[in-house]
Amino acid sequence: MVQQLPALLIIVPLLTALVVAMASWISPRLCLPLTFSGLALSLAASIGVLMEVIAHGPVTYTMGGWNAPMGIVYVIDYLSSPILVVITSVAILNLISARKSVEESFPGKTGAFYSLYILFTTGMIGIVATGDAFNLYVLLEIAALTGYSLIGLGNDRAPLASLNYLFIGTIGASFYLLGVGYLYIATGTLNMADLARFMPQMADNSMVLFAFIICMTGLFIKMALFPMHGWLPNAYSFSSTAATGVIAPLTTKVMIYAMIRVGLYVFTPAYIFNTLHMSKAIVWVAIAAIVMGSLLALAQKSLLKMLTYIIVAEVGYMVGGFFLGNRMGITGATLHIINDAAMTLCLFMAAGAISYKLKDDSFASMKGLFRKMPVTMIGFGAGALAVIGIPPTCGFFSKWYLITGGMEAGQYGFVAALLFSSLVNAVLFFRIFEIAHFEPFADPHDHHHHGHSETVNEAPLSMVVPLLVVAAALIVLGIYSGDIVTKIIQSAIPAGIV
Amino acid sequence: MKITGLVTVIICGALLIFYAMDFPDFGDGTSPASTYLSPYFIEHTIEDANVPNIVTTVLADYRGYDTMYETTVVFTAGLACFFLLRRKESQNPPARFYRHTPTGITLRIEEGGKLPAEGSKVFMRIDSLWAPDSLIIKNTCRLVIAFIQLFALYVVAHGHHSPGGGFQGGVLLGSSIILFAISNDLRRSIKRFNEKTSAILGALGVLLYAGTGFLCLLLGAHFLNYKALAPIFRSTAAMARSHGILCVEIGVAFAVMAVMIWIYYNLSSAGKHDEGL
Amino acid sequence: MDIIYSAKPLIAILVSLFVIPILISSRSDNTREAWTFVAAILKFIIIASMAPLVLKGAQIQFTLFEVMPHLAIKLKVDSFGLLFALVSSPLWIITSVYSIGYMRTLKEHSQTRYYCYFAMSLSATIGVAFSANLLTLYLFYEMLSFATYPLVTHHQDQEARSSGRKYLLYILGSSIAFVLPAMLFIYIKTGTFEFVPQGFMAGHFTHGTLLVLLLMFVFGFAKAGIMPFHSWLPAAMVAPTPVSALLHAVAVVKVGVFCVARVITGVFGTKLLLSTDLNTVVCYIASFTIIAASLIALSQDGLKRRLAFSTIGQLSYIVLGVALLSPLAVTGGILHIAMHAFGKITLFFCAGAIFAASGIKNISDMVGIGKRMPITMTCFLIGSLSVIGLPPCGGFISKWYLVLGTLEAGKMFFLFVLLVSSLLNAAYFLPIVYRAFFCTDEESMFENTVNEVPTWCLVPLCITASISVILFFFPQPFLKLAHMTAQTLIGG
Amino acid sequence: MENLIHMIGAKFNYIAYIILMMIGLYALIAKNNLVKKIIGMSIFQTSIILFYVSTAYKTGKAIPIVEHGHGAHSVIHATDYINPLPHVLMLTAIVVSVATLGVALALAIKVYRQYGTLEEDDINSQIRIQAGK
Repeated sequence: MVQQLPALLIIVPLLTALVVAMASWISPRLCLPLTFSGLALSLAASIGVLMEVIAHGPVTYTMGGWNAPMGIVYVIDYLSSPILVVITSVAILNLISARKSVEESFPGKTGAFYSLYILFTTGMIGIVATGDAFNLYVLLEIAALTGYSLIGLGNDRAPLASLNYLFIGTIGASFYLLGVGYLYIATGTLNMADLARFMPQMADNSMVLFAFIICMTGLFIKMALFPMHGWLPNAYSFSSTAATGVIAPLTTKVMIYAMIRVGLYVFTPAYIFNTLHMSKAIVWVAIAAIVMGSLLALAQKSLLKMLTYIIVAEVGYMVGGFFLGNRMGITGATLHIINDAAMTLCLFMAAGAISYKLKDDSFASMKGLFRKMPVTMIGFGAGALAVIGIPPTCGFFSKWYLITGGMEAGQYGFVAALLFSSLVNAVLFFRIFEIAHFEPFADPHDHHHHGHSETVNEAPLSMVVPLLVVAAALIVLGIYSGDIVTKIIQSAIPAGIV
Repeated sequence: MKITGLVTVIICGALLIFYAMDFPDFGDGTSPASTYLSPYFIEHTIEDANVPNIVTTVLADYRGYDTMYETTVVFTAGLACFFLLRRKESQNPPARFYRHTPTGITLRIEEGGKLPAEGSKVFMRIDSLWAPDSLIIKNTCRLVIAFIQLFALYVVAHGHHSPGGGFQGGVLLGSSIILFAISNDLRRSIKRFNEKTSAILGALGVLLYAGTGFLCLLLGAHFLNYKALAPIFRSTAAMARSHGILCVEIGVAFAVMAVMIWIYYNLSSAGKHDEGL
Repeated sequence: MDIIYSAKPLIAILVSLFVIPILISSRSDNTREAWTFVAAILKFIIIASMAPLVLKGAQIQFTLFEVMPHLAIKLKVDSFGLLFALVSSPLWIITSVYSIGYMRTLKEHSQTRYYCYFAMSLSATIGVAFSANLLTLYLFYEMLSFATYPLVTHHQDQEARSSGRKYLLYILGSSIAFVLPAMLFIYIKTGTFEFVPQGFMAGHFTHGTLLVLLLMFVFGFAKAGIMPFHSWLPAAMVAPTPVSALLHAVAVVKVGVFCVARVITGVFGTKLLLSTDLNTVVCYIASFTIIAASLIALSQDGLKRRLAFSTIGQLSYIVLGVALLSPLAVTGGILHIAMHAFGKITLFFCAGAIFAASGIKNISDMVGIGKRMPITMTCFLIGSLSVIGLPPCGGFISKWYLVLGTLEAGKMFFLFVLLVSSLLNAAYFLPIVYRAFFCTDEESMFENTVNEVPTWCLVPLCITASISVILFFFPQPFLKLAHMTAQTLIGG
Repeated sequence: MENLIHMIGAKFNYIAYIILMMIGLYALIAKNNLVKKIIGMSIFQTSIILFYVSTAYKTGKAIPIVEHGHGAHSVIHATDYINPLPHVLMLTAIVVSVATLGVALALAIKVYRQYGTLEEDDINSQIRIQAGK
């Protein structure tokens, strides 16, 4: 059974999605339990694989019994296994949290929603687990298509935002496909490990150089690296919170994972960091992303929009960290994938609960929210602290590695950008806290004595409990980040990188 | 925007062409792409799966896992169109058109007006873009559809030996129904092949594919390793692969057919499933 | 030196955190406050129980999590940390008593929230005191910043909002902008964070880098209130008085100087600083703050604001003492943490009592108040004497050591600074007392009826005042701890 | 010069795909009408398919179906057939592009339902008017 886990991890959700799609026409009541159990099984499988990887090293699974490079293999190693757990847990937590708002927003289509939701998760799992460059493209498109449709059914402006996302996403994915094609005609193979084997003798091959440029450009577009971020804010803020809750934490992060995977295990670190002289330039792009993301976030007047620009800045963190090209930087980028997924999930879940209750997400509507929804705001606060980077939340530790990496690489611009964005984040969130805490201004003479009778407006339990779980996870991830780094991430980074 | 576009396009194009000059020549049989992996596929297809059509073997066996997701993509698209567009209209749509068959008079019935009885022989519900002279079209299509479907089945079944397979056959099957819908009208087509059928059949097709793979997994082999099905088919490993490929091709055909029809229904009527092309 | 591994420091920190759920769920105000007491007393008992061991020269250590390779969240109780913990934890008990009186008299809102964050602040304070490395210190430092924010902005009005903004901007901004990068830089170069008696910086940095790093720490720990990063403290005075009393005279601000002292002694090390003479820079900065703060205090009319500026000045005494790096000066500086704490908290309690009883905040309105509230104002006098540094109050002892320390270090300039500032201290405190008691009936702004605050408020300030006096006669165990600290840190 | 002409002659497949791709890209960037953009997107994707399939071609070789597959005694030579792998990959890519097209059209219909137009500047001005309210 253990050796089948890598397949079950992704096949179970796929089968579930199909069964849910059928069940929605026969007995809609079954959809939610089915969805939940499918994702739960997948989560269990991902945890099992993680244990297996920690205990015995990377796991390889040949699809159809064909060995690489003939067939498609799944390679679950130190890099992918933690991300898999993150994906499945994010999906399941957001599912619980989003249940109420799904039933409200998509009457008669909940089955289709759940089915698309699982397919999206399946795509994400596949991108992470696959060891085949072309298979990655197919799964990328599954995740993208489901993403477009989930985003497209939001408020009035969602379809146009989603259509723009679709155009840009298609360009990005096609660029990636083209890059894979270039690699294919240069080497004749599609398997990642096999491609990496060819790299040393391809160091001055212009096809490979162009493949690198175009692959990375494609992934940069998909992950919304500034200045290619244009699609993200609208797409994420106009869609339903049930959908954003899973798309926002995962899409960009998984794309960054894909970048790291393709960078480290296809083009090899020796090629990108030593042969090419682009990493410095890309780090500067990342710096621009961090600074601009933070500044644009400052200019926003609604919660979701602000969060989306924070995502843009966070993408800069990870891209910059990776292209620092040293162990610390890559460790930071990888750890930040995990942490940022948790942080973003926490914030978007809180935002989901808030907009579920208020039907609005402008700052102005958040007055007095600490009194009305104290528990939600505690969760939101935890997420905010993590984004700012306050210990012992996880955000502090990944930022720590990133800054250390920046200092080691002598990229003080990157260090300054990280600190700057931390400060801006502090301003951003405390602005919200102030509004939620102070307004409407209490009359100084009216020292009312209500105790806790004001918690009546709290979001439903199904939203609050997962939110608190994620909030607690932020701290747990922070406390155990030492273990995560030494036991998992350090082994994920090729030995050549110091 | 036009100028930006032009500049981007020219720069991109120039770069791409510049780098393309290092690529292998067109039709070069000695490039790495042709000499590294593909010889294995070509030389082992008969031995491994007993299927002469190498594309079919690679598609459904060596890289069968990709193809499963390809089918899933199709299904996803159908589901996405449904999710985005489908809406249940109230019983009284804005306006409907009826044709009084004996006289040929067309009636436009406004919202809330009294509608003719459902099974009325005299009044025929027509689309707003209805054209009366459709006798030739209707009958030709009626004649052709059967042949299209027969050919589609041949394409599905004969994918092992000639160009063809599940996708091509599925598209042909789907197009036959779409042709029916175009030549008659959407409502009549939905009556024969309704939305629920297409939705379930689409999922079922993918399920057939994934289920075959899962069956292999249950039988102890790796996912999609059709060799494990040998005891069920009572055949050699190679023949089991061949049969396995047929199973998944049928699944693909179902899925593609159903989804094509489903997408057509949703797109052509903007999700109302009432009037359409 | 004995090292004992025990979870006691962790329990001491957590005890106030664990009580928070109980506080939230308690139905009546009485149970809530009873639980606060339980936590406060437990905390004190646990901390006090560690004192005998530490006084014998042992160290108590506890490692929690290894959050990064070779870098753990680690607790350590040494004489310095214990001294600080021994100052703050009993004061929490006393402040809790005072809070009950103050908050109930003024019928403040959201009292549960108030007690919860108060408990959390104390956890963080003790955490800072028991931190064994820079990372743990930073963790609790930031936790304290956030835990005190809701307390500062307790009134939730426009004034609280702008003060809260200033508070966070200074405290959080400086720690993210200065302390964090400095820490990281040190970590990259040295690979360790552990506080050790002679520091771990030697041999890794150039002179200029050392200076920059030192200044980043001194200013980055803005809770120490070193100018120009001081103005959050007067702003924070909008908080309810118990908060100002415990947090902004003892816990928060002392955490700031504690951090500075820790970094100077445990990270940089005395030998390194003496050999490079960088400590003098810090001494000058501290001296400037001492004089400037005292001068500003003279011009303040709001009693709490005057106290705040006095605190800023007094904090720099401690920094000055530590930065002089002579054994006696360090002893004096560290002892001043304790002595000033008892003195200043008395003053704040008095200010709060005056406000609770009469609603008066400004000094100019307090003419003749001594006749109306004799006990309160007597305590105020004792507190003032302690802060000025006159016998028979504890403040005298610490200042005496400081003065001796300047002589020992041979830096007469700082002796002069200490003396001038003592005069200034007297100049801004004694007139208040004088005008409160000695005025003609026409000048008095009050009728001659005795109208003290409720007992809940009165008792605590009497206790702290008497402790201030007692400490003059029996300065142990604080003196012993300060001596030990100076010895281990400086080796003199 | 002769060299260049030779090169273009030998690599015209790449040039063809690049030109197609740029047409698609131009439409995606510069066109105002959403359906035209969708068409551009389709051309863009198709160009990549063309690229892949053209790399599979070997001059004068047979399509990848083994002749006399069953019962043949002769050995199969890989050099006799063109490369099957790109065809397989492109079958997937075609399906993906069709699926994307479907979803794009569905979204375009929704946009049309919302704003009554598919011209992007009209839609944007409508959004601006709404935001101004």
